[in-house]
Parts: sequence; C-alpha cells; structure tokens
Amino acid sequence: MDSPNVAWLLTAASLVLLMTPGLALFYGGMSRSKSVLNMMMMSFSAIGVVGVLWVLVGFSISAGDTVGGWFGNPGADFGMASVFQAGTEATELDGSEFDLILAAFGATFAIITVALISGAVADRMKFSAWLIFAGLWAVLVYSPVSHWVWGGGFLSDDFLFEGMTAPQDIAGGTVVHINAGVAALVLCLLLGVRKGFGKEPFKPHNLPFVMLGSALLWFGWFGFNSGSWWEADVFAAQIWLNTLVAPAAAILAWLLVERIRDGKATSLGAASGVVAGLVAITPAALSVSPLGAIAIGLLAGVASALAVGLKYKFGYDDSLDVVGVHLVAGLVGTLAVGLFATDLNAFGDAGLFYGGGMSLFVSQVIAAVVVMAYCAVVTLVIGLAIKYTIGLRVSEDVEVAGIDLAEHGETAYEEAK
Amino acid sequence: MDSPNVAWLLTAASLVLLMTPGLALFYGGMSRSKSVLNMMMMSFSAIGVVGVLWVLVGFSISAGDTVGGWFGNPGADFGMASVFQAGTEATELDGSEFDLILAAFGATFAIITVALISGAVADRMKFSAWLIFAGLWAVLVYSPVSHWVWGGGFLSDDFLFEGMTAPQDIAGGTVVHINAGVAALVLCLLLGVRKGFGKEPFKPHNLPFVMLGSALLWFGWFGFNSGSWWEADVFAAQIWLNTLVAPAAAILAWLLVERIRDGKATSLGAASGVVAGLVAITPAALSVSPLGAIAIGLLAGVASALAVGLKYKFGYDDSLDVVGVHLVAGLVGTLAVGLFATDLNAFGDAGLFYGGGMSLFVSQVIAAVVVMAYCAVVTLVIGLAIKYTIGLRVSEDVEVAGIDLAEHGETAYEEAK
Amino acid sequence: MDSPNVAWLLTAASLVLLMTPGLALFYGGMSRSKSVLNMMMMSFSAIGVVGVLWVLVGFSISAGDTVGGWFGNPGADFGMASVFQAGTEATELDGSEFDLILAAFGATFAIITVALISGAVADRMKFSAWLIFAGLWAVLVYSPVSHWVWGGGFLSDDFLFEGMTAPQDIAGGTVVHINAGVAALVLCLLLGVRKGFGKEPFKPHNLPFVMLGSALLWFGWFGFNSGSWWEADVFAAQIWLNTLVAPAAAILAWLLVERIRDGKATSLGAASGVVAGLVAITPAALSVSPLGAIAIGLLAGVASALAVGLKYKFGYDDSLDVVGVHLVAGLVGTLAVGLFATDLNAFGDAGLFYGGGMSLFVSQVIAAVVVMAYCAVVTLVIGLAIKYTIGLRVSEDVEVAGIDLAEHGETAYEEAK
Amino acid sequence: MKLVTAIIQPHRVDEVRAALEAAGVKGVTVSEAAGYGRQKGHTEVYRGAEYTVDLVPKTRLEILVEDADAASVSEAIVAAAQTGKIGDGKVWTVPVDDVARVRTGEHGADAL
Amino acid sequence: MKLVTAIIQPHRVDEVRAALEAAGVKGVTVSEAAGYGRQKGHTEVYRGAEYTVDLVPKTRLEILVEDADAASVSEAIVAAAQTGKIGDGKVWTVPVDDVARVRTGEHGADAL
Amino acid sequence: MKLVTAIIQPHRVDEVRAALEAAGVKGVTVSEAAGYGRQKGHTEVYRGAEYTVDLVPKTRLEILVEDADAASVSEAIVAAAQTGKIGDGKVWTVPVDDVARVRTGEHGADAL
Ligand SMILES: Nc1ncnc2c1ncn2[C@@H]1O[C@H](COP(=O)(O)OP(=O)(O)O)[C@@H](O)[C@H]1O
Ligand SMILES: Nc1ncnc2c1ncn2[C@@H]1O[C@H](COP(=O)(O)OP(=O)(O)O)[C@@H](O)[C@H]1O
Ligand SMILES: Nc1ncnc2c1ncn2[C@@H]1O[C@H](COP(=O)(O)OP(=O)(O)O)[C@@H](O)[C@H]1O
Repeated sequence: MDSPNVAWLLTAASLVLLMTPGLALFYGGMSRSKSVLNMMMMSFSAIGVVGVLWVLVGFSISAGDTVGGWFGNPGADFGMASVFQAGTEATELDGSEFDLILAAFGATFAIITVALISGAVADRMKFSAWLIFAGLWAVLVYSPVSHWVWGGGFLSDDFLFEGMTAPQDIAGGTVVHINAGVAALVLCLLLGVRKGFGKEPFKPHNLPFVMLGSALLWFGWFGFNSGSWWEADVFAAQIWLNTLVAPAAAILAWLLVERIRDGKATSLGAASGVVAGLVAITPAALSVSPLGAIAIGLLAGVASALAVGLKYKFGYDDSLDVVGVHLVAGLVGTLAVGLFATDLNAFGDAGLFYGGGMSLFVSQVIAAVVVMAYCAVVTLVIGLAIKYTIGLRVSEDVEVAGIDLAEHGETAYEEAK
Repeated sequence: MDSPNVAWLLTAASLVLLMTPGLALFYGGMSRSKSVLNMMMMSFSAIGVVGVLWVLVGFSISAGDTVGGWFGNPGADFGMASVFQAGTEATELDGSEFDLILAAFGATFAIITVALISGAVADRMKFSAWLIFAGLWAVLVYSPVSHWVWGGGFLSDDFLFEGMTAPQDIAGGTVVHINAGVAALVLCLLLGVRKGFGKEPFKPHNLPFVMLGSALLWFGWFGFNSGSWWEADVFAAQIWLNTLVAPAAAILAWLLVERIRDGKATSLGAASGVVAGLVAITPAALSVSPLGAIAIGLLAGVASALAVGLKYKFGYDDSLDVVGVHLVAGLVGTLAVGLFATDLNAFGDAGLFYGGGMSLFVSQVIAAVVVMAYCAVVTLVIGLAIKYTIGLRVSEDVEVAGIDLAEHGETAYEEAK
Repeated sequence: MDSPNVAWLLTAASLVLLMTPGLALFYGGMSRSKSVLNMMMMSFSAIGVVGVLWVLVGFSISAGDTVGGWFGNPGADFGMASVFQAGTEATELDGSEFDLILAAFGATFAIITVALISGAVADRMKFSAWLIFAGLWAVLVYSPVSHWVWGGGFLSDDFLFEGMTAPQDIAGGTVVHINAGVAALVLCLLLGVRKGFGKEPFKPHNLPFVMLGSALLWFGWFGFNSGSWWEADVFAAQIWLNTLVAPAAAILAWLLVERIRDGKATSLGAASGVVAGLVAITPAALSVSPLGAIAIGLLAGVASALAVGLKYKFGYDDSLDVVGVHLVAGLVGTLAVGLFATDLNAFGDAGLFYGGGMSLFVSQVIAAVVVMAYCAVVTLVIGLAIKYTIGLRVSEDVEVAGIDLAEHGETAYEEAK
Repeated sequence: MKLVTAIIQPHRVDEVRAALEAAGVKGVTVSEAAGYGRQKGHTEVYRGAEYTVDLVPKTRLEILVEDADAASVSEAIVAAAQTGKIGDGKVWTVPVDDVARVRTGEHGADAL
Repeated sequence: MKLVTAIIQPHRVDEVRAALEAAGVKGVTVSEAAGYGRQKGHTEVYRGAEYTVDLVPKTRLEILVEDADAASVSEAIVAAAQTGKIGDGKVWTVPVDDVARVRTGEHGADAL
Repeated sequence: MKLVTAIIQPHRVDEVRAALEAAGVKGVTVSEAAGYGRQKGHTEVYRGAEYTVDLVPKTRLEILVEDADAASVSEAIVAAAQTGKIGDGKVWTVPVDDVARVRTGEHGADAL
C-alpha cells in the first residue's frame, strides 16, 4: 500500500476507534444517572474483549482463506502472526503493508459493531453476561458476516451473487448496522422490558453528553466511511462529502418530524438525526451523488424519527433506540443504494433512478435479508445459552437502586463536599 | 490533487467539522443550565442548514464563475453536480479531484462561521428565527465574501487590489472571524439585552465543558489553518507550528491581564485565550515566523481580555463575547499581518517590521473594512426582515423559565431518581 | 521529508496536542468538584508555558548541537529561527522540511509530559508555584533528557551505549512516562498529603469525564506512538496495531484484578487500564508483535492495578496515581522490551524471549535508571527552591473550601437559577 | 393548622402522591434529603481501599393541613410509603401558627 | 421565637431578600424544593410520547424571628414574592422552643 | 417530642454525627442548604466585572428526639459543630405533636 494511503488509513483507523467512546458518551448521556457508567462500560469493555479477540482469531475468520465462503479459517492467521511477519519483513513498500494497516483498521469495525448493540439493553443486563455475549457475538456473528461481505465470502460474487449484480456496501450498512440492529432487537426481547417501561419516560440524564457523543461519532465516521475505500483519492472525497451532507439533511428531517408531530424540535432529535443520517449513508456513500446523499439523509431522518416510537407500540424495550436508528436507517440506506446509485459510481452498477433497473435493488434486498436472518438466529442461540446458564438480567432491586452501584460499585457523580 | 494532499485534506476537513460541535460545547458550557441546549442547537442546526445549502448553492456562489467579482453564479454548479461528475469521471489523479475535496472542505468553513454568530444571541432568540437567519446569512453574506477573498472575486488582485499589494489571509481572518464578529454585534443589537444584563453575572454553568470545547476548537483549528494551504508540505508545517504557539502565548497573556486586573487567573480566561490566539493567527499563520506568532498571540490575548468588558460599558449584550473575541482578535490578526509578515513568507510581501513598508498593512486594513461594511449592512437587513415578520425574540416569560424548555421541550440535565 | 509523511505528521501532532486537554479531563473528572478547574488549569497552563518555552529554547536544548552529550546548545536555534528559515526557504522537498514539522511535533511531547505530573499534586499546589515549576522542569529536565534519548545525546550509542546494545524506546517510555512519574513522586513528597488523606476516599466527581478523558488520550496516543516513527509505512501500522491491543488487554487485566480483589470491576479501573496499557506500549510498540503487545498490556494492567494502592501503604499522596500508572507501567513497558522485542524488529536487536539474550534487557534497565536518577535529583532541587521561596502549597483553609475558588475565583458548576 | 413532614424512600413518591390526592390534599412541597438510621448504607471500593457510604438518599414531603386532617394524612402517607423494609422513613406533625398564600395574601385554612 | 418558612418562586429570591433586609432580618437559610399544587407543570415529549412533569421548582426560605416580628416578616415576604400568578407559594409560621448560635453557644433572641 | 434542626458548616458534619452517636441518637436526616447572615460570602470576577456571591453553603440536620433529650442533643451539636468562626450556624428546637415510623406504623417514642 502506498504511503499516502497508509497516512490516511492510520488517521482513519484512529478516527474509528474514537467512535466507540463517542458512542459510550452518546448512550451514556441518554441513560439515567444511576446507570450511565454501566452503559459506558459496555462500550469500553467491548474495546477490551473484541480488540483482543480480533488479534487472536477475529481477523483470521474475517479475512483468512475462506472455508466454503462461510468463514475464514481461524487458524490461518492466529494472533495475526503472518500478517505481522509479512508486513515487517518487507523492505520496500508492497502489498504486505496493505494488510497490516487494514487488519488494524478492521479491528475498530468489529469493536464498534458490538458496542452498538449495548444501547438496547440499558439498565438491566449483567455485566458478566455482556462480556460473554460481546466475545461470542464478535466471533460467531460479526467475523463471519464481515467475511461474507468484505472477505470474498458468501455474499460476494464468487458465491451467492455469482452472475448477479453485486450488492454495494462500501462501509457496512449490512455488516455493521443491520447486523447490530437485529442483534439489539433479539437481545432486548430476551431481556424483557425495564420496570416502568412505557410509564416513566427514562429521560436522558445529560443531553450535552448525547450531543457531544453524536459529534464524536460523526467525526469518527469520516474515517469509517472514507477509510473503507482504502485510498486517499477523489472517491474518498466523494464519500467524505456524502458523509457530511446526509446527516446534515437527516438532522433537518428529524427536527421537522418532531416539530410537526410534537410541536418542538429537540436536541435529542438533532443528535439522533445525525446518527440516523450517518447510518443510512454508510452503505451508500460511494454509490450516490451529493444530492442523492441529501435524499437518503432526509429519508433516514423521517424513517427513524417515526420508528423510535414503535417500541412503545410493540412493547420491546429497545432502550436507546438501536433498532429504531441502526436497523431502520441501515435498511433505508442499504435499499436506497438500489434506487440512488449513480452511473458514475465506482462500483459500476447504477440504481433504479439512474437507469440501472431493479437488479441492484434486488441484490441489496437479498444481502440485507441474509444478514438479518443469520444474525437473528445466531444471536438468539447465544442469548438463550447465556440466559439459561449465568442469566442475562440483574435483579429488580438492582435495577431500581441503579446498576452502576451494584455491578461496578460506583456512582457516576459525586456531590461537592 | 496529489494523493498525500488528499490524505491530509480528508483529515483537515474532518477536523474542521469537529469544530462546530466543539463550539457548541464551548458556548453551551458558558450558558446557563436552562439554555445550554438551545445554545448547542444553534450550532447543530447550522450544520444541518448550512451543510445542505452549501451543496445546493453555497459552493457555487463561493467558487463558481464570478459575476463581476461580486459572487459566483449560483446556477453554475447547483447541487455540486459538475464538481462531482468531473471528480468521479477522472480515471487518474488530476485537477478535478482537487475540486471535490476542496468543495467539501469549504462546507465546513461556511458552517462554523455561521455557528460562531450564535454566541451573541444566547438565551433569547427564537429557534425558528435562528434557522432562517442561518440560511440567509450563509447564502447572502458568507458565500459572496468567501468568493471575494478566496474565489478570485472583489478582494483579489483581479479587482479591488489590482496593482496593489494583495492582502494576506490564509485561513479566514476576514471571511470567518471579522465577518462573524460583525454579524454578532448587529444581531445582538437588534435583539436587545437579556433581562438582568449587567446586574446578574450569567455565569457559565459548566466550565469543564468550556475548557473541553476550547480544546476541540484548537484541535480542529489545525485542520482549519494548515488545511487552508491545500498541501502537506513545509508551509503547512509552518502554519501548524504557529497555530500551536500563538494560542499558547494568548493563554499566558489573558491570564496575566486577569491576574493584574482582577487578582485571579481564571479557567474561563484560559479557554478564551485559546480562542483569541487561534482567531488572531488564522489570517497570519502562513505570513509570520514562530516568534511573530508568539507576538500576535500575546497581543490578541491582551486585546480580547480587555475587550470582553466593553459590552457592559456600551450596553450591547454580546452574551458569550463573540465581538470581544472574534471581531477584536480577528482585527488584531488581520492587521498584525501588515506588521509581522516576514520576507520568507510564501505569499511574497513582507510587513512593516520586516522591511516591507506600509503597503501590506494598508491592504489589510482595506480588506477588513470592506468586509465589515458589507457584513454590517446585509446582516442588518436580514435581521430587520426577520424581526418585523416572525420576530427575533422569545417572550420574557420564556427567557426567565429557560429557553430550552420552551423552544425544545427539554431540560439538559435530569436528576437521579 | 516526503509529503505523505508530512500529511501523517500534521495529523499526528494535532492528535498529540489533543492529549493534554484529554488529560485535563481525565484528571479533572477524578478530582473533587471544588478543585476540578485548578486541575484542568495545570494542563492548560502547561500548554501555554511549555509551548512558548519550547519555541524559545526547549527545541534547541533537545535537538540542537550537543554539548558533550548533555544537552543541545540553547542558543543554537533560539526562537526556532534557523529551522523556520531553512524550512521556508527550501524550494523543493528536502531535509529541511523534516525539521519544521518534527520540531512542532516535539513541542506537543514536552507539553504533555509536564502536564502528566500535575495529577500528583491535586487540590493543594499554588497555581503560581505550578507555573514556575512547569517552566523550569520543561527546560531543565524534559529538554535535556529528550536530548539524551532522541537527540543523539548521553543515552545514545554515541555516548553511554557505545559498543553496547542500544536501548529501544520508540515513543518515550523513559523520556515521558518514567520521567513524569518520578517527578510526580518527588513533588507530592515535597507537598505532603492532603487533609483527610487515607481517611476520606476523595472520589472522582465525574466518572464520565474520566472515561472520555481516557478515550481522548487513547485517540491522541495513536499520533504519539505511530507519529514517533516519522513515516507512514508498515512500521507505523505495526505501532498503531500495538497501541490498540495493549490497552485493550490492559483494560481486561485491570478489571480482572478488581473483580478478584474487590468484587466489582469499575469504570475508573477501565479508564485507568487504558492509560496503563498505553504507557506500557509506548516504548515497546515498534519492538513487539501484536501478541507481545497483548502480553505487555496484561502485565501493565495487573501491575498498575496493584500499584495504585501503595500510596496508602507508604503514605505519599500521589493524588491521581501518576506514580502508580505512569512510573509503574512505564517501567513495565521499558523493561518488557528487553524480553518481548522480536527479531523482526525495526530497531534490530531482539529481546530475551526471542533469542536476543539479556543484553537488550540490561540496556533498558540502565536507560531507565539513569533517567530516574537525573529526574529525581533535578526535580528535588527545583521543588525545594520553590518551596523555600514563594512556597508550594496553599493554606489548609483554601484546601477545605476548594482551591478553585481561592486560586481562580471560580466554581466549576453553576446551579440552575 | 399542622405541618406534616415525611421522609420516605425516593421510589415511593408516586404512590404517596396518589394517596395524598385521594385524601384530598391539594398541594405538597418536595425536596431531596439523605438519612442515617438503622438502614445500612453501602460500601464502595476506591483504588483497592474500602469506604462506607452510610447516607441513604431520601425524599422529604411537606404538607400543610387543617388540624382535623393531620392524623389521616399522616396515616395515608405511612400506608402508601410502606414497603416493610428498614429505611422506609418517618412522618411527623408539627403545630403551625399561621399560613399565608403568597399569591393572594389569604390566611389560615383558605391559604391551603 | 418563631420559624417562618416560605416556599416561593425561585426568581423572586432577590426581591424577598431585599425586603427581609429592609425589615431588619439578619439571617436566612435557603434551600431548593419543588412543589405540586394548583399550578400546573409542563408536558415534555420524549421519543414521540408525551409525559407530564408536574413538580415545579421552588425555593424554600427559613427565617428565625422573635415572636413579635413573625407577622410582619411573613407579610413582608408575601408582599415581595407576590406576582399574582398561580404558584407564588406559601408562607407559614411555626413556634420554636429554643434557638442556639453554634459559634458562641448563645441562646434565645441573642442567638438570632 | 421535639424536632431539633441544625444549620452547620458542611465540613463539620462528620464531627456532629459522631457526637450524636455518642449522645445515643439513632437517626438523622441531612440535606443541603445555603445561608445568608453575618458571614460574608465571596466575590467573583466574571469578564472583568465583580459580583458578590453571598449565599454560603451549609448543611441542615434534622433530628427527632424525646422531649427530655432535646436540650442535650442541641448542646452536643453546638459543641461538635463549633469552630468559633462567623458562620458556624444555628440550632433550633420545635415541638412535635406526633411521629410515625413508616415501616411499622409505630407512633411516638417507639418510632424514633
Ligand atoms: N431520629 C431521627 N430524626 C430524624 N430523622 C430520622 C430519625 N431516625 C431516622 N430518621 C430518618 O428516617 C430514615 C429511615 O430511618 P431508619 O432508622 O433507617 O429506618 P426505619 O425508620 O425503617 O427504622 C433515615 O434515613 C432518616 O432520614
Ligand atoms: N398544602 C400544601 N402544603 C405544602 N406546600 C404546599 C401546599 N400547597 C401548596 N404548596 C406549595 O406551594 C406552591 C404553590 O402552590 P399552588 O397551589 O401551585 O399555587 P398558589 O399557592 O398560588 O395557589 C406549591 O408548588 C407547593 O410547593
Ligand atoms: N435568623 C435566621 N434564620 C434562619 N437561619 C439563620 C438566621 N441567621 C442565620 N442563619 C443561618 O445561620 C448561618 C450562620 O449565620 P451567620 O450570621 O453567618 O453566623 P453566626 O451564626 O456565626 O453569627 C447562616 O448562613 C444561615 O444559614
């Protein structure tokens, strides 16, 4: 890999790592003050657990020699030994370097995807259960699915899409957002609703944290999306611009929905709009024009603003709206590629509105459905296994008194003395 | 544009976008707890409104074919269609790429400039009035003025400065800071003072936020200033170094003024010193040596530390000191270029202290005055138009109870329950 | 220096500057609410004092022509005049550029090292005494020691290690962390313990700040470590990856120690684990493989988690655990290089576990001991000089009422009104 | 008139409010408090050292009532706040000489 | 001696303090409270669902006075805190057996 | 029964608590307050303009005691909270008609 690209990817990887603490703040601010630490700890511990596991086996499962398209051989590069050796032995710039920075870059994606799920289980999941879940899910769900989409596996044109239009997903609409959103839904269904759900509002205890968190996510997301192109060129610039304007449009859309429906445009809405716009543009940023990005941002803002209320209707306690934002906007973005992909698109195929017909749209739907199905089943199995062994949920007393004190022996804030 | 420069500009643009949420935190921390969300929402909504408008027409007004030096043709590149097409069709690295990343970079400047103004109108401006103001000002003031200075328009040597020493303004002393500072002054005069102004201190509700906000601004400002050179070379390094030491010196200067005048050096002073130093070095960073940067930082720190008290004397409620910091330090920096510009300067002309005579200084004054005059007039027109249609200001009841609740239906912090 | 490397170093330097405000937040959150501003001001003022001094003489002492290996001639490049001139006069990319961006990069290291010390003196050091200490220590301790290790001075193979295995310290295990840790120990011994030490817990007043601070440190540390290689290539990628996984492992180690010893894994532990892992990998990141980095992270996490309790045993009030984290993990990392350095290592020599024998380990020990001895003596002299002139410590009344109000005339948080 | 003051568990506030409304009480003043008593606090570990936090958060309710209602209001609070666990709190009654409504300047029972 | 307690609108504190000073009162203890009453709270919308927040922030003032001053102090507070809007608050007076000044151990009127 | 209320300096709470325990008091309710009085506040400078902050943070303790213990508890608090500096605070005693323990519904001295 060329030095300029390495320069950009070192930056991009740093940016993506920052997203997980940014998410911790975004989710933590939305929690109640008695459970903010636990919420943040789910993200921080994901960095610990998934970071180490990625080096040990995750990278190999994701990028190693494919085993029938299903997953990379976990033994192929245990401990990243060969990618490390190949890289450091090279005396000049060649392909081997490519691997080491990209292997590192990949770790940050695995981490944030796992952390995203935690928003659905606020206030009530045992910390030990979370740690186990995080590790198993990273290895059994994230790593193989990333292999399918980015590792030349099942969802590439060597396998399922052979002879079909290949789906377009530059930065992980399926692998990251739909995947995390489905896992969140399954896990919160297994956990059950919090005491007071639907009666008390469980309002965010610190909205400036939520806003700052959303800003750190956005900042990091430039690395996430533009870094996924692996080169610092005009296409990275295109992705960057789309990653700016889609969330900008989604803020406006979300605030407009609130203004019309509730009479007031909220700061929580603005912060949520940022994330919804970012999620939706994630698969689409290389496929669409800036105007297409605005359209996708508007769609995602409206869709997610309406979707976050569904949990009250259907009675699943998706506490911080992982389903409403990541699954819904992830689907909006993934499907919108099938409509808005331009014919100037680096991937090749155009979408319906740019004369490409329905075939790209169909491929996008198939990719989304496959990931949803696999994720739902495996997450359910992992969740049930934990539920019936060590248990998923803290006691009601702990929930009422606050999970921070019971699980971490701390309170987030200390009064002046 | 070369790949290394793209690598740097992708980073720089990301850094500049982070400045606006950084500003939201800086301003938000300085607000009272009952109006912090509204303050932050003015920045977040500026990203939404200005981000989308930049793609639609702002970029074209700023960088499109000039209409008599006054502004770029807004129809020339509506929706950034041609810059996008030119970029993505290029099969090899050529000039077209240059445009797409720089067009994106430009959006972040438009956004932060608008957001800067909001500090003057804390606690009392209708959110709907702000949204309209932000959009109109971005299109009618920011975009044309940026065309004059950076788009080869009125303030370039093709027009007003033909045959004269061209003014030097690497990153926007005039376009960004003087511009925003004047707009802030006009707008707060139109709005009138807050209930209690001059009697109550309206103290910052969260000084750690203010400090963190100033730090995020500084961090982003490296992208703002160094990115404005468009190349990752020794001049970018020079700019970077000056962007480090000018604020460092300004912190010391501000604290010293406070120590002498008030007996105590405050954290609010340190954070304000950071921003004053950054503002002052913005036009000067490519023109001066590190020692020149220290001198400018010291001057700006002293000038702004003294200037923030003027509002009490003259009775304008520049709530969070946009005039005292951005206008005053912006003028200090813009004029100081005429004195401290070295003869090693990439722009060419030296200032008074380096044997260049008065001509550069005169040009700096002219550029500043032209921008101030245009901005004052157009901002006044926009402000009056809003005042006499939907109104600029919330009711006194809302101001007393807190604008967050009335305009956004939220309170920033929720007590433990 | 090549443009891609400049692109990366502009980014890296920005990242490192962000570390100091990140540290301010990390330390500030751990303070009590009545002293958070003073704690943050020690970091912010370090940027001011050390930033300016670095330009004036620090850079020259660190990188100027050596005076017998002891320090660079402070007059050699006063005000960075020659590095600035050489850089900006160059018409093409050559060695001179190299200097300007690296000189700037170096400033950020000097700043953060000084700021690190402040964690040991929370709640009780006069602000004026701190300012003087910061300046003297930067010039008399940091600058010469950095000359020894990175400027071809005393600890290079031109002097002490002539004919021996050169010690390996890519990013400052000795210069930064052991150095700051020893200074912290000396200074907190001179200051004495706080009223209530050992009886009251002095709990962190805002743990989300601590976590966010640790995250900003981590983010910045990628620039710190990977930037120290000066090139954007596979070795920078190796450093990056190790800077990810060592702290990831250290989080797990610290939480495990807490879980076993105290029954609960805390968020303060996770944030501290991040820092311990980062400190330990700082000297080692270019020497070890990802598996080696995991091992070092685990060792550092365990060692520091145990070490932070020692202050209660030995009665030194290392308020925010600078000794327990920076000195201890700095030693762990520095010595671990002697064990885990691989034979694929860009420095050349392998450690004990990779067939290199004991010689590298011995050199690592010597380098650590020399730095510790010099730092202890000179810090003691500076500290005593201040103690017996203007005094180091505020009065007990001030300590009880809160140092923020007495020294800065401010309180961090303002209640709603 | 009487002033009934109750120190209760924070999570029983809604139940007590409902009971007071049922009892015809029209206004209540609420504030935060903390208490020591038979109820033990919790231990926290900080940097490996253990500390006991023995102040437990409580909520204080103050209700002005006519003399005749004091006993029944007090009973209503006890009934609604009771969980049977140590730390449920106290309710006490104090004689009041006079009450005024700020808005109107009315005194006595009219001011309630 | 008497203890006069006032629950008032937070934004009237400065006016009341001035009135108390004018009335010769030398000390006041202030704390935060919240109240239910005739005054309605506000509704907030969260994620599309509406919730009523019916606790309204208030400030509590406590003033120890000699028996003879109780009525006039109470009137002074009412006069200064009044805005005429619902929610202006209450002022009540309670008998006090004894007061001590901590600094000196003085009792009774000397302790005020 | 009596209610002893003390307004003291926040940093004397631990000493007072110890004294109360020594005096056999089993429970205390604590809350935050702030006071004006002889003690002057401090001045803060904001943006070059000076403002006086004259509310000083205090801690309020409330202790229900049997009639016979009121005087001694009050004295114990005065002794433990005293630093001799202006601003040490006040302790006052109010008659109480009745006390109930929420957990059990007990009344009177049994409820303490
Ligand atoms: N003597 C007292 N005076 C004032 N408040 C008391 C007294 N005793 C208890 N309290 C308050 O009542 C609360 C509950 O008391 P506690 O003794 O823990 O339980 P219980 O009332 O169930 O026996 C305490 O936290 C404290 O706030
Ligand atoms: N019976 C009561 N006991 C204690 N406090 C009361 C009572 N009634 C009202 N309050 C307090 O007085 C405040 C104002 O009362 P409210 O009924 O809203 O208005 P108004 O007094 O103007 O009729 C309430 O918020 C509450 O704090
Ligand atoms: N008349 C009063 N009524 C209620 N509280 C009072 C009164 N006078 C003083 N206080 C409280 O006691 C505190 C100490 O009073 P102050 O006059 O400052 O000192 P001292 O009691 O030592 O003379 C005040 O801050 C206030 O909270």
